[in-house]
Amino acid sequence: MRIETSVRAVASPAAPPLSRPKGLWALLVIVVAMAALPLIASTYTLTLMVPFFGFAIALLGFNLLFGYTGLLSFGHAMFLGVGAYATAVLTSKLGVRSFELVLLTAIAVSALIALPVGYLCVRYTRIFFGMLTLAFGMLFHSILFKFYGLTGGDQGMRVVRPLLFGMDSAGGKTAFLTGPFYYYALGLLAVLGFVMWRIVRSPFGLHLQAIRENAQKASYLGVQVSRTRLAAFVISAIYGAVGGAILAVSIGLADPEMVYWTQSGNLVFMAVLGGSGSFVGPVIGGLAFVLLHDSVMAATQYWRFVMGAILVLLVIFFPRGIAGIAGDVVARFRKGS
Amino acid sequence: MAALLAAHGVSKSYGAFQALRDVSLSISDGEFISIVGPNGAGKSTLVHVLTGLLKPTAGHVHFHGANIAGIGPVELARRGMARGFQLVNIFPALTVRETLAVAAASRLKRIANPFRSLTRDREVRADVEEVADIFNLRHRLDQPASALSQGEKKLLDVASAFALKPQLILIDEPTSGVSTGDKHSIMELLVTAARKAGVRGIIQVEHDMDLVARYSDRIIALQGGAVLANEPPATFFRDPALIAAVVGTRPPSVPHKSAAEARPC
Amino acid sequence: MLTLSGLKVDIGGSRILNGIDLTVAPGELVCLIGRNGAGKTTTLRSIMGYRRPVAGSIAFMGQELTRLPTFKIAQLGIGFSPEESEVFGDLTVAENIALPTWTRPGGEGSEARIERALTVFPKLRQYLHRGGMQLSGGERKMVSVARALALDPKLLLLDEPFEGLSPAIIPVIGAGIAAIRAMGQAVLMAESNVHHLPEDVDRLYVIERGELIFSGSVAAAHRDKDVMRVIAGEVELDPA
Amino acid sequence: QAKPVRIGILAPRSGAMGTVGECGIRAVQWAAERMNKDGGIAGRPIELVIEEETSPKDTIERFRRLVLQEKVDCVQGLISTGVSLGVAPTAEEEQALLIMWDGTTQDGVKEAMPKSNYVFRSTDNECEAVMASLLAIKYFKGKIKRIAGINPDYSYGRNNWEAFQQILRRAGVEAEVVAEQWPKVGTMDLTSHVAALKAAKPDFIFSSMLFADLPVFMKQGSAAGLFEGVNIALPAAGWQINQLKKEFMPENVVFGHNTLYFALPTASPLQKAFVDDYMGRYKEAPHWEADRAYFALAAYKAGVEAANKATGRWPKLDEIIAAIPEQKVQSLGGPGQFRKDKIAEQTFYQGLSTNKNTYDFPTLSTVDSFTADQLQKPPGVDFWDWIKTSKLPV
Amino acid sequence: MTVFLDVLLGGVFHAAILFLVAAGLQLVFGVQKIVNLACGSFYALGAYFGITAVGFAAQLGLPSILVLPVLILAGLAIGLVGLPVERVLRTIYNRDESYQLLITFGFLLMFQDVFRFFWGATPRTLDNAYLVYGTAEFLGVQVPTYNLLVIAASIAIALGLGLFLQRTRMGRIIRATAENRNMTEAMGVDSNRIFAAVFTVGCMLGTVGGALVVPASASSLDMAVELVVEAFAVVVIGGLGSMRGALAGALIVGLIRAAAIMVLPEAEILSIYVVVIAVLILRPAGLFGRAVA
Ligand SMILES: Nc1ncnc2c1ncn2[C@@H]1O[C@H](COP(=O)(O)OP(=O)(O)OP(=O)(O)O)[C@@H](O)[C@H]1O
Ligand SMILES: Nc1ncnc2c1ncn2[C@@H]1O[C@H](COP(=O)(O)OP(=O)(O)OP(=O)(O)O)[C@@H](O)[C@H]1O
Ligand SMILES: [Mg+2]
Ligand SMILES: [Mg+2]
Repeated sequence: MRIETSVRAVASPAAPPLSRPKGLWALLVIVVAMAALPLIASTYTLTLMVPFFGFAIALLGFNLLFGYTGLLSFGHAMFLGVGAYATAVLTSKLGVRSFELVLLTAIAVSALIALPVGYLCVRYTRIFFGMLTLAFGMLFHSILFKFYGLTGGDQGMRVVRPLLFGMDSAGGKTAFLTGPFYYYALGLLAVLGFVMWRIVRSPFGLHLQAIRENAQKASYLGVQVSRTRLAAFVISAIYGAVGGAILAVSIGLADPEMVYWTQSGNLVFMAVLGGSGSFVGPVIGGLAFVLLHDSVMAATQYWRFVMGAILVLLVIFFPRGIAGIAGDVVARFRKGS
Repeated sequence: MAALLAAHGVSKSYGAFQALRDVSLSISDGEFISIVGPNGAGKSTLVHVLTGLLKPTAGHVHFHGANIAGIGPVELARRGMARGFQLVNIFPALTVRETLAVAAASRLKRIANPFRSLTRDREVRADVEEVADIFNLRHRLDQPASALSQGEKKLLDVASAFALKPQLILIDEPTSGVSTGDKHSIMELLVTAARKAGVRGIIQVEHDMDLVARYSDRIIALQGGAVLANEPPATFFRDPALIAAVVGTRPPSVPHKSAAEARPC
Repeated sequence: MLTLSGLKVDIGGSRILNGIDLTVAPGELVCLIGRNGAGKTTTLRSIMGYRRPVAGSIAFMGQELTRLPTFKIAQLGIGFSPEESEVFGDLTVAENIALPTWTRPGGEGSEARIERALTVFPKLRQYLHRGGMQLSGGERKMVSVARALALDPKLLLLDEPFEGLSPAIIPVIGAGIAAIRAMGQAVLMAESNVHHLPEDVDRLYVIERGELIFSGSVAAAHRDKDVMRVIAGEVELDPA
Repeated sequence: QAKPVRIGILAPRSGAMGTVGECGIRAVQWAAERMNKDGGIAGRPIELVIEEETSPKDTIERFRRLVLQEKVDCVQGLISTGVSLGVAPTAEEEQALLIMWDGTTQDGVKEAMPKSNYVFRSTDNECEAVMASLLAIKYFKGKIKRIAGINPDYSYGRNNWEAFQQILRRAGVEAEVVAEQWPKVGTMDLTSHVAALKAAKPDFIFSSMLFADLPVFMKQGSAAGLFEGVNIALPAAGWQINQLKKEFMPENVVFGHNTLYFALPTASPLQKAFVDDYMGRYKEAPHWEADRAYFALAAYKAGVEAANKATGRWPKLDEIIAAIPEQKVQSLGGPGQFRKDKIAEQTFYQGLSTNKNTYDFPTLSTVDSFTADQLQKPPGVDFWDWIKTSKLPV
Repeated sequence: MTVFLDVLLGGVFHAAILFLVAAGLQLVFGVQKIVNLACGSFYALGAYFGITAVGFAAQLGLPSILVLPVLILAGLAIGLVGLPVERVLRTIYNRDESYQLLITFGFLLMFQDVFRFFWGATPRTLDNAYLVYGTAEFLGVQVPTYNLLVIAASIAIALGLGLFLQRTRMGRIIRATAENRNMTEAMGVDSNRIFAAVFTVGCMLGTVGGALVVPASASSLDMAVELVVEAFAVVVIGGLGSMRGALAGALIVGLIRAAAIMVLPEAEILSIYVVVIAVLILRPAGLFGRAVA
């Protein structure tokens, strides 16, 4: 056992703490901009925004683990899958079409799954945690694949269009996605974003950051390291499942590809792209990723290469992501004026 | 007087190597104890055992009458024992205020409700400010810990332990690597702070005999894992055997405490 | 043999060393003393090439070090014992000490070099087969200095060699350092504790906030009130 | 210059299915070029907009991009059933014409594409299993006592295996199932599977493996002597024809080429021209995905041109959709058409393999051909009911 | 009994290949503290390049009996791509691990298109190389001699690597560098070169693994991502950073899978995860891992 470890300057994923209200403002700006978007954007762009809302919610949860607690999950797509499959089972198998009920179920199920999984995973940190979550993600993937009588295997499960507040909407799916569901998902993002804001600024959030910075020291200050990490894990799983439910509705399908480990990699990509060191960074990253992915894929058949290269360059030159760059620009601007 | 912390016949082996042999000690209310000894004598091991981090191979440790073998740091903190570290141990990216709030929030059990606002919590804030004042850190409250000077980092480390309002505090070489000029001021502050914060006992491991002589009520010398001496400074520094084993050629330049001066806490 | 002139070093955008001029001649024991954060470690680490100066030069036996990578600097014959010891936990004490004889062969045989290091720290013989992880703080310090010695350096940089050592053995180490000098090696040590200064220091540099405020003999330093206030301290805490 | 007709193509280009998608893309490019030389579609040149088929989610987004952003007139493609089950309902909702190349394994189809207005489906993926089972009976009846299956672990593999067993039973072949293996798609080391199969001592092996897995299985099986004295049916072998080298391919295997057998002795001039061009250019043989791609484009062209003739102007979408079924289309592999319920009917080729040829992979020594109406369930019927009750053509 | 042996040999063959890749992963993690998600790409690269090299050798008229040495050489040669990749990784050595994980994820994505660009989307196979060494009778079981050669090669590499790291001076220097790079520099060690060498060797383990597997198998675009998962299972079971762990983990994964294929084919993949999770519950650091956190 090594007890006296020196504190080496390890660049933690989240640089400065968040006791500044900037994050909330930035989130508000995004939400308002998104609310106004239907006035100007094309239908296609709008259909891209719905998955973005799903990702954004999942990323808020992901970043509670990654940015605030310092735990990098490489299996987080699993919870997207939990939300998506919960939606599929409820809407198409059990005939429950109320989206509110779907969300509640997704939350309950993801929490139930996250408890034992998290219990095993949070005993580890750093890369070990990453590998473990990856292993669990893939376990879940192979279960989805294998029990195909239950899950539809590789073909996944259909998601029937849900009722929002008990109301059905007329018109085609595109109209639904870019109309009522767009605002519904955006509303969810706003509400859950605010809730997350409260969480990270609560004593609980502070303890998470203390754990990220120095878990040993935190425990001597009375912080229940494992239990607190587990709570963060469960919360992030719930956010993931809500995000997954939104994704499922926008795709119309829950399928095992959503859970494959490379999808978890994409979530990390988004978080870093936006900047995991700030509250809204990952949300911005989710937006940037969705748009980037769409245009690179349209531009070249070698889009994997381009996306990979972007990721490599990003990590090398802009590890603090878009939020970090924006922060620097703002700082320089202030200095200059 | 009831002992705050008591170790009875504690032994600890690392594999075949016995690092502690039948060590017994106790600290009573108001005492300041220094543990000294040559390198490898087992001092750090003893601190780990006393703070419940290592389970002794034999013997037991009681804090407030309850056995604390391996109870873990969180429970230890809850029961009122805090610990400082030999090397600086802080949260680099958190501000001083946040660092102190971590301890205050855990002491005040603020954690259960994840939606609770921290900024509006008066009790936590009062705690934070009180401790910051004691340690002269008020002007630094909103700076990240990494921006502090080495001395201030050490202070912050100890201050955060004080924010738990412990009854007993254990510190391993609190001033190692601190320059001569600052050592005394840090110790001075620590003792004053302990008095203000109602700490009832301090155990420190220290190599600097000046500090040992100046502040201790009692000195416990270890050698080869066994207790060599357990006596007040006045007699300790007169024993030629002890001087040869632990004090070295340069006797403390600071006058040691007389019995009348004792009870810093 | 070592000359620093006008050395300026920045860390994270702030000036940490602001024009250091310092020399060490063969066989000398030179001590750099100052309070915490004064820049002692930064000076030594700049010599070792871990930090690149923004201005100034570091010359060792006629060679400029500021552009050389650390390992080349070590190959030139500068041994380094860092402030946190940094003993290799995965290797035994014996392997720790033998390692520099593999990486910088030449001179006397490696046996002789190891033997010499162990004569300075005889206590280590008991621990030769213990893993680096299992040592106490003081033991690590000894291994670290012994390991630097085994490099067979012409110049030895010791960063707070006495930190964490029991006062009873400090004189022993002091004698060891004297023995090293007797073999013609020069020593530059950084220290924050005046009481640890060996008696036979040839020259003392006092550093304060990245600048040298004194250089001269120990006796001269004791006569200088300002210097004494910095190094021995009146009780006043970091006015920074 | 007439405004081009924009055709969106969705096909995999990477991953396990990349090779298959590539073949389809090459063929549709060839077809577009050739048709454009002849005046395109009703006088308008064809312009292809190619997007990659990946995961269901991303492919749905690509589909929406083609329809909403690129404003294509028709989307064609799709190979994976998992993906097509996601895209097809989207096409219905977007009211966009989608003609699928492939990707209709039974499960979920009923549910996801109950009654299609805008989606034209390919023939059922199970056709090849049905045909292989029939040929197995035709050629090896009496020698099938102990059957073993090694099939990819997803719906396609499961249905193939199940269909094979059912058909055997209907034909009165009482065979014992001695082993079943379900390697995951992408498993590149099948030595243990081979050993387990070998241990079961089957006299007939049925494998619907595809992608790189099939050549690997054949290679490892042949190295371990698995195929000695064992008859084999490989309904989907044609998809990997170029990788199935003679060195490890036993002869007289029931070898499925689906809707395109590149070396068909009675091939049409169209097929001959295509195969020659393809083999000359890419140094490998084309397989059925080429035919599917060609068929989709040709069916669209036929529909548009028929409607154009009827109305005398460029037809509206619903007119095109109405016109496509029942148009006889000459595709690469032979004639085909869409049924009224928008399901394709094409010609299937299988037969026993031989290594006596000039290629480095097997060809067919006997070519059996069936039309889809013999292999495919009729409109509105459940596949499994149909298997149990239909009159099978053997 | 022969059945058992047959399946067992299949499992060991699989384990031999897995071990090579996992050993590369472990070596790089052990020294550079980088979990290399691109290890699967190196494996695929070795496979593709092996095919090209064997084709080239055939054109030169080399006898087919040389296929094994040609493949090993090809694997070693293409493993040199580790050098430029390491140059890129070098820029972020002192960053948080998550960034290192991500950058290798980026490489994984890039490599997939590199393969497609050079070798096309069609899987490649080596036609007649598998049986050049014939088949061997092994306790009544017929196995391709090639499989036995690969198993032997893998064992030799395992032993060689283990002895090298534990017993030689260079091995100790590498371990010291792994632990504290700055300090070995101060002992005169050019740690950049050590890192480059170690990463390249780690890469070569992957490429050689890929090259060796290809006669028995095929190269395909999805082999990289698929393998990563299995290699990770090996590493989690064996304990991150431990060479012995890689060996034990590879054997366990190979054998469990083989056993499942024989006894319960349905559980082929699940069985591996069940073991992973069981190990985690019982021995959180893996069988040979050091205590974590
Ligand atoms: N994990 C371990 N395994 C084996 N021996 C150990 C282990 N930890 C410590 N030791 C040995 O136990 C002895 C006591 O160590 P300890 O750290 O308690 O000494 P210490 O009195 O604090 O010394 P120092 O003043 O040098 O810090 C030392 O000789 C050390 O080498
Ligand atoms: N990695 C770093 N990042 C930021 N600042 C640093 C870093 N290293 C050193 N500093 C700053 O540089 C100054 C000089 O530090 P240095 O370590 O050289 O002091 P020192 O004289 O060795 O002190 P000590 O006696 O505490 O060892 C200090 O103010 C310190 O905070
Ligand atoms: Mg100690
Ligand atoms: Mg220093």
